[in-house]
Amino acid sequence: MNPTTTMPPEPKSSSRYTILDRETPRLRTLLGRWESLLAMLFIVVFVANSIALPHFLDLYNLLDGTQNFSEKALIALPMALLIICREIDISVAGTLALSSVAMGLAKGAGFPAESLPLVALATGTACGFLNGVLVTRFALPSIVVTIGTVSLYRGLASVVLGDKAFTGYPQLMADWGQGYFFGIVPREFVVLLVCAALFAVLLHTTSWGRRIYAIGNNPEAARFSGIAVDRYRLALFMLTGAMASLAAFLLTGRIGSTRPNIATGWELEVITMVILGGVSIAGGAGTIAGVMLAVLTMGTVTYGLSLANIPGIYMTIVVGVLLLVTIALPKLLRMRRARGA
Amino acid sequence: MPATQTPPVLQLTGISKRFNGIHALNGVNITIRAGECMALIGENGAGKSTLVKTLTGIYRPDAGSLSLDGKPVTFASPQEAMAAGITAVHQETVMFDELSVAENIYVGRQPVRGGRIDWAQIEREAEALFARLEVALPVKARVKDLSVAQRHFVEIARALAQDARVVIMDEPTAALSQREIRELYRIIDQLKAAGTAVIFISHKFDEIFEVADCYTVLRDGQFVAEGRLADITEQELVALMVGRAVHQAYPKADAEIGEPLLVVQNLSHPTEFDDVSFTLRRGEILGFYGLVGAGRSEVMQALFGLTPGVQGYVTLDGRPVMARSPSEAIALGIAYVPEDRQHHGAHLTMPIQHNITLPILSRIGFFLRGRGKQEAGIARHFAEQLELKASHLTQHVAELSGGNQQKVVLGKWLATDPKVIILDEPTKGIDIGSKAAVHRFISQLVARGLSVILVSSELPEVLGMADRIVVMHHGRVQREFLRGEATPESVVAAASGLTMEAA
Amino acid sequence: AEKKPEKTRIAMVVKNLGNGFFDAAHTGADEAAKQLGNVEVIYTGPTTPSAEGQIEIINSLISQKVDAIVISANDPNALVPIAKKAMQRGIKVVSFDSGLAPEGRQMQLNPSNAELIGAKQIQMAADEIGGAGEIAILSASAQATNQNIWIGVMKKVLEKPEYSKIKLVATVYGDDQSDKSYREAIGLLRSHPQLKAIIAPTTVGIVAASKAVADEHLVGKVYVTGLGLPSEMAGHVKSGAVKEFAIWNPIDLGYAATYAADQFVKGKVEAKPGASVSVGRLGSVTLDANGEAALGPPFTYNADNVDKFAKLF
Amino acid sequence: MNILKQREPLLAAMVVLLVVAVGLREPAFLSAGSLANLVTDSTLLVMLALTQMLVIVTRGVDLSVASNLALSGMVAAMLGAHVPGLPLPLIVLAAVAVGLALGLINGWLIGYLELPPIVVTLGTMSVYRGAVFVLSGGAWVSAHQMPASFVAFPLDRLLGLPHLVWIAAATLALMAWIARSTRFGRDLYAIGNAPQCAGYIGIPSRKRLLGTYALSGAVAGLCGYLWVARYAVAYTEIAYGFEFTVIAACVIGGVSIGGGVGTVLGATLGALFLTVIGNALPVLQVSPFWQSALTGLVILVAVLINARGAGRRSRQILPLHGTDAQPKRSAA
Ligand SMILES: Nc1ncnc2c1ncn2[C@@H]1O[C@H](COP(=O)(O)OP(=O)(O)OP(=O)(O)O)[C@@H](O)[C@H]1O
Ligand SMILES: Nc1ncnc2c1ncn2[C@@H]1O[C@H](COP(=O)(O)OP(=O)(O)OP(=O)(O)O)[C@@H](O)[C@H]1O
Ligand SMILES: [Mg+2]
Ligand SMILES: [Mg+2]
Repeated sequence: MNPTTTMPPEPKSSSRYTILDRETPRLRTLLGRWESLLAMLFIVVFVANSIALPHFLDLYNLLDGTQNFSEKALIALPMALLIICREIDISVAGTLALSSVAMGLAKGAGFPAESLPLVALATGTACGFLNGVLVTRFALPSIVVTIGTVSLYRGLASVVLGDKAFTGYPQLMADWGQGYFFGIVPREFVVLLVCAALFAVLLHTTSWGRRIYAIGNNPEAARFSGIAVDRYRLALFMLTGAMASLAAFLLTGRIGSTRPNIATGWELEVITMVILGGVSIAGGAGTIAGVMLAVLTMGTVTYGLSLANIPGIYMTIVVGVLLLVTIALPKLLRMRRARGA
Repeated sequence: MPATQTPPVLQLTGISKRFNGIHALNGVNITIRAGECMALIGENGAGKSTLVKTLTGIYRPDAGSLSLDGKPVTFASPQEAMAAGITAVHQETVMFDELSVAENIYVGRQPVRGGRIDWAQIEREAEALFARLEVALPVKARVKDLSVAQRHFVEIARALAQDARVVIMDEPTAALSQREIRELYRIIDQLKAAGTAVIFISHKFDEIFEVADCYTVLRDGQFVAEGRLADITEQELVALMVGRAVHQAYPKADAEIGEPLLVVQNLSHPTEFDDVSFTLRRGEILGFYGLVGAGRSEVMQALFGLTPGVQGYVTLDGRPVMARSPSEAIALGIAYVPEDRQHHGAHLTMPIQHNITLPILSRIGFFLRGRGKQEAGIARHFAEQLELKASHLTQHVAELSGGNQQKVVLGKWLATDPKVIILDEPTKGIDIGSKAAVHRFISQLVARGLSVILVSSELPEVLGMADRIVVMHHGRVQREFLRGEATPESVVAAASGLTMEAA
Repeated sequence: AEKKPEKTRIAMVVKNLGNGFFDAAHTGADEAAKQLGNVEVIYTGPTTPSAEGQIEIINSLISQKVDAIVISANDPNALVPIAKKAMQRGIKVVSFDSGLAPEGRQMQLNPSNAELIGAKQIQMAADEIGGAGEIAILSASAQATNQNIWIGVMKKVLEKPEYSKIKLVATVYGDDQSDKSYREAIGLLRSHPQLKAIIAPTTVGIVAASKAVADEHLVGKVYVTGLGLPSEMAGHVKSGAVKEFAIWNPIDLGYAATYAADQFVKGKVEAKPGASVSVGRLGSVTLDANGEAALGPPFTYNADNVDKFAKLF
Repeated sequence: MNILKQREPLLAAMVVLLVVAVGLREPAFLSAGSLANLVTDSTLLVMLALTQMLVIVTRGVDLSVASNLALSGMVAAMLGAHVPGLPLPLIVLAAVAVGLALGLINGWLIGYLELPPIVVTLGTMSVYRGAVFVLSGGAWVSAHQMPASFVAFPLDRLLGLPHLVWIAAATLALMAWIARSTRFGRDLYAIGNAPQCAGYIGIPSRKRLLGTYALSGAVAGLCGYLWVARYAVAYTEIAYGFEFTVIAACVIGGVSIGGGVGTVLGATLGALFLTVIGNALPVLQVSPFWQSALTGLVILVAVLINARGAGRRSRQILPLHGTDAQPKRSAA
């Protein structure tokens, strides 16, 4: 609590070199930041959509549109932390399915409505725990582990459900999945914003967040610096599982039914959001603001396309191209500049 | 000994290289002659490694020209430099862990016969090469199973395998023991005799005077002086390099040595070390000497809680302790500055200031927002103490020169305010000026009542700084010397595993 | 501040795009639109058959304030909340082919009724194998609603005395992936050497099973039947692996569903049991207690007629 | 003892054991026809796993293979269907060319722009898949539209073995040669081991990466034709999600995701292992609802067995107790 004690109390020996506290801020570096680029992209897309699409600029529609990505974005938040930490979780959609099944089972067993989110949370966290244990205890790459566990989790969901479905969830869940605050703002979106704020605080202002960056930057050096690297990894996997189960709670509430193929293919969309958000797949870099901007941009693009009734598959093309262009363009420009200089 | 008249092989004119506005090299002119060994001298960050990378085609200079045998050349890629006969042993290890020793030497240019790589030939030639170097290495072994010193020889072998005109060695001795350094000198002599030009980069002046014929001094990316080593003294050279005089004597202040602080008894590990016992007193510098690979680092890492499966009895301040994780060790007041700064020490793409405060984050507080000033203050304090050369505290460590990176790592551990600080090769790759600063700093530490374990493979450093010296050999404590009784010969003998009578 | 477009806009939301069956239904929808005049058809659907994808699409359709949604649902329950929301905003919802739960739509138009479809498939299989022997079912995914209903019916039909010599030995799922369906079909042939017929009530499945039978040189020993599109099945009928298969006319189905939706938009009918809904050139259908109506029995295709229809759908 | 420490023999033993175990429960599985079918069934996965292995060895990953396969397959099918009389070799060549072109795009982005492979191929995976839809308009190409020779080729026999098997064997031989006996192949291992160091010693990393992804693409293109011909149908969704099966095969085969480690034999065995599982579960009449869970479990178990002892290596400084009294460690 008293950090001054860490400074040895002896006369300052002035160095031969002057070191500034921070880089002299330059507009160009600020504009060159990924978040600035994304923000500009978001604005461009938004304005273009407003001009081109008659139904786009309508508060009701826009807010309703957020439901299309809120649950995915909720998973993107912990996924960003994981990727910053040099790990990845392919099994999130499987975890989501299994959490949803667990809620269905609990509901069938007569659990009260209020306990269902806890059931989901427990299941998701357990799934994350298994991922984390396999990764940390056996020193396995997380992509390998989670390619295996995604089959396992979804498979277990299918074992429980077979060709049936769980339906008839309590009103409480529908309230959260489909409900609104003030009759207009979808609750899911509010949940997302609150979680994003929490994650941003966690990652950017706390020592935990700093350590996550440190681990992603150099896991060995982090271990040598007294960071319990494996504990952080395990915790992040569990957090990811927990957030996937929160998404399961909302999604199940929104659609009111559980089938084993619920949320199929979400893992790739979630990872795309995170990467588009400027989180480096090599670890150690990325911000929550970037991820949220990417989420909003992707959401706006897809919503715009669907308002124009362009088939979904074109969206995958657009999103793929967006991803490629946003990572390739800065590189190309830099190469161009280097050649020009 | 060849005279100045030998023809120039390689000539650099006005070479400049900038990184983000910083001149790493600024209009450097250098001439390199056949059959000569030229020492390239400069402080950390003077631009030596940058020069090496420019010569080997890894970087392209922003300005200036190269000429080989009088003809202008440009190297667009490392292959072109290699084809022109310029090879280098880089400061960073260039190794492919999963490939065999032989393949590591020939990788990228394996002989192909009948559409297939001729593995037999590669192994034969590698064996012949090692025979010529008089180094015994298993050519089929995978490199990841070699010791650090052995790896270095593989790198040297790679540089020699291609009959180069110019061989560059960027701090080749950093990981070698005395005996291995002798081997290296012999190899350099062989090269010179064969008419090869050698560029030798080192911060150790005894080595420079022993092996090199002439010198070139760089300071802040600029050419400062050149000449023959025969015509200059060490003091003058240092003054050229640093731009001022440096007191090189080991500033070992006679600190008051108190009661035992850290007592280690029968520390053992199934494969790494056995029955290691020693005592560290308050205010004492305990030197740990041994050949590279003697297991000193392993013992220290065990004390720091990094190694599972360690047995033994350790007390700190009379209380039994056995750190099971680094954070426990830090809390107990033990700090360990690792020797491998790239992998274990620094977070290269994090700001200097965040590197330094990383182990003490919990002391700064859970919420870091608004504590930037405090963090910067701590970072600045140690940066200034260690004479760090950087432009600002939020600069990424990757942008610093090797030696300055080491200073950041050092600062990070001093910031934990330890009772016992274990320095594993703290001056490896640090220039002479800064080395003196580090030594002065160590003295100040013990003067304040800290205890220091100084693991070093540099004999003068251990002899100059340590109150007592523990010598290890093959994972066991071979012998312990008091400050007065240690002589270079007796210490080296013990490190080589010779018994006391023989020493 | 929206000006309501004069045209009636009917959105056809299908299980997934790039599905020949629904493309044909689209043709029918366009036909209906043309006949009705003043109707615009928006043909849309997700890329992969998922309920979540359809929800997104309906969301945007609600935003666009279309007049009616005609949907083949990937999940009878999951789409109910969003469909309800659509109905609250005055959009008429008609489901066809694969239905929505009653509270989520005005009407469900079955291509035929499930009883007929199930019975038809068993009957085709029975005819091919001479009324006795082992049969197996290769379905789409275990979650496919209508497939599951038909399989249920088939199991019930098999209890009838005339089918007492036919034994259903396995039900497997190919997830509508050609390689998995193929592998499952091979698995059936392996583990049931006495197998006489495979019924695949899904187009990917019937195609894969036919190929597997041909590749295993079991043409003439094992017959494949089920539901498929003539254009996709023509080759396999020719190879002999399939003698006959069934499907209703998807063009008619799309036509009728669109026509019915327009009736709702125009307020000509109300969604209540017993109501009669006009479906243009196909006459009219009557809603049952569940708000469902059926067109007619599935049509059977064989070597004689498959080529003619292959050109259509 | 030593044999058990090596991955390949262990994996081979696991494959054989699995086949025998399934055979005990269901003897039909061991019939010659069934085993032959098993081999035939594994071919596409083996081919894709082999090229994926090379990609992973460079520390990369090619998530776009399945989409690439679908697009090349669709091109082949549409050529077959709409250009009557086009000779089969030309169609195959076209499929390979398309695959190659798509692979080159990946390779250029990854090699020359130095973008992270997982991100690039994640992007191209969506784009290529979408392109199939755009190209075909979402329509199927069905058996009767394809020429008979087009459909028959993969399973037609040459010297008693289907063409598919011959092609896979040729690919296997080619990859073994590349991985072991060419500079190209060895450079990939060097790049995977230490990307930056590879540059320092003059390995043309960009060209190598371009070549690797191009190879991966070309083989995916070839497999595209083989796939649509084998199953006699082409549509947008073919081989959807197959990239993960391919990666799983590599991982089971001991190819290290961290780069620099992987053998042709290992990848082949990994692919065989997954094929055996895929074929055994239906034959064993395991409930279809259990299949995915079991597959996941099996992958995890195989990976765990693979990983034994590969975790934290410790060095041996102390003299070994036993025969050798004097260690030979410090050889220098
Ligand atoms: N990749 C880089 N990006 C930015 N700056 C760099 C880079 N490489 C080197 N520098 C800067 O260039 C200068 C020269 O560095 P260089 O590595 O050549 O020093 P050096 O003389 O080899 O030092 P040392 O003795 O510590 O190895 C330093 O100021 C360093 O910070
Ligand atoms: N073969 C190897 N495999 C893995 N790590 C190694 C190997 N050789 C050396 N290292 C690591 O490299 C560093 C330097 O090793 P070094 O050869 O100096 O051995 P050491 O046991 O640390 O000896 P000492 O500190 O006594 O010189 C240590 O951190 C060690 O863990
Ligand atoms: Mg250097
Ligand atoms: Mg050491």
